[in-house]
Amino acid sequence: MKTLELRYFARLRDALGCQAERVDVPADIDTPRQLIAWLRQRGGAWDSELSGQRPFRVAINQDMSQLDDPIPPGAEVAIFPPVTGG
Amino acid sequence: MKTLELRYFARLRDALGCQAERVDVPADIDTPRQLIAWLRQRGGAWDSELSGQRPFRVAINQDMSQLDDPIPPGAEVAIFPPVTGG
Amino acid sequence: MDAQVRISVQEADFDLTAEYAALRHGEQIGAIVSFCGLVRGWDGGVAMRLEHYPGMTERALLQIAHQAQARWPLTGITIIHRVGELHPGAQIVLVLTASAHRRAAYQANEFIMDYLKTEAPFWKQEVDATGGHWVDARETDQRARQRWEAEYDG
Amino acid sequence: MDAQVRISVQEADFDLTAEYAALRHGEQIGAIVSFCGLVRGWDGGVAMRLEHYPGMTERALLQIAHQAQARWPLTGITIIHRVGELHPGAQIVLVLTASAHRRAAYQANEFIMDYLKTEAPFWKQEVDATGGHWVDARETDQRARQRWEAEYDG
Repeated sequence: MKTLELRYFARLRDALGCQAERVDVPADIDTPRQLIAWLRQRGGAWDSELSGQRPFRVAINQDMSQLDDPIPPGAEVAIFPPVTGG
Repeated sequence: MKTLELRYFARLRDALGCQAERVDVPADIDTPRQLIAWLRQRGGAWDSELSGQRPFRVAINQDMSQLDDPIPPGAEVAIFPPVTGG
Repeated sequence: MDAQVRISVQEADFDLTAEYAALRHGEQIGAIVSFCGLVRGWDGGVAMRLEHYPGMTERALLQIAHQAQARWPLTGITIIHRVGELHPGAQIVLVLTASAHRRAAYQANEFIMDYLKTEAPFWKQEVDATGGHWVDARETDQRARQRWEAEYDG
Repeated sequence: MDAQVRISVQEADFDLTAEYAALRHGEQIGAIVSFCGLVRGWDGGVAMRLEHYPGMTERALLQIAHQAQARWPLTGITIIHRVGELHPGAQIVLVLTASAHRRAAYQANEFIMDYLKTEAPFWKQEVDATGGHWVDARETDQRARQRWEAEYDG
């Protein structure tokens, strides 16, 4: 098992009904792609929102990341919609 | 004959030693190119400064103009170095 | 070249004059470009709410500033972005770039705004009488950023 | 679109804040870009003297503003250029462009500066201990203007 700090923002946080959580994930979850698949197993909004039909972005330890980047143990992983500032 | 109001600026004014003059030119002088040729006949700095070796620009009635644009009777024709503002 | 870099994410309004004055010093600066983004009104619109990712936001803006600095000879960069509730007409973002040369100041400024729009974790919600509505990201902002990847700075 | 246009050629210094405030009104403006040009210092330099062609200068600046207006959707354009003797560090030129869209504001601003540098009848003289020296026009300014002739605005 490894522990991750997950954070959700904006439309995605509203849809998931979750702002932040600490999760223990199986030790073989090494990338955002694997983490997303694991979260989708929760079903409901988790499955539909993270299916990829609506775009989302992932940040690992507060850096924008790609779906196959490595997630270090204890990392803060944020999932959110494409940004719209400025 | 037609009368023109000539104006000179910046380095060219200094080199020609003339800021403004009213001249009567032959009636067949219709363009800046012809006017320049006529002015060069004065010799000295007039000939050398307007030979084209150093670039200059011409404005007719305060509009940037080309060497073969028509000069209306009574026009204000200005001759000056390329601009360097900003 | 070492640029003076200032980043701020804040609820408070900002003052263009003060930020401009802070970058204008010495005799080697030839150009200061500023960009002020304002909240536009829309039919039935009441306010814009800006959420962000505290910690990551400052980090992302600093990275964008450093990328600009690596790409153009700049003497100063200021990026200020407001969060919270903002009404139509309000100032929302300020970017200042100072350089010896005007093209560097212009290009760096536009580069920073294009990257900010696609890389900095801010999200807008339009508020009207029926509540808040999340704004979708725009394809044109993606394209605006992507042209910097292809473009050799001229 | 009808833009509010203000042109001034003056010896007096200008105030970015006041000019920015004058363009910032209504709820349809999303972006205001400002360019401030400053006099750079140089070895032995004492001052910069700016000569212009009264009458034609205002006319040329107005034409440049109208060209920008025809090319981009702008709500306001301000162009202020100083003349006379200016010391290193002094403000020399200010261009403000306001628009609903940031790209229009950026592009129009850079366009105006590129045209001003090649089309507006100003001439600079560098003054040092030995007297005044006319500054030659720069090839890079010509090229900066020419790219607008080829470029389809993106």
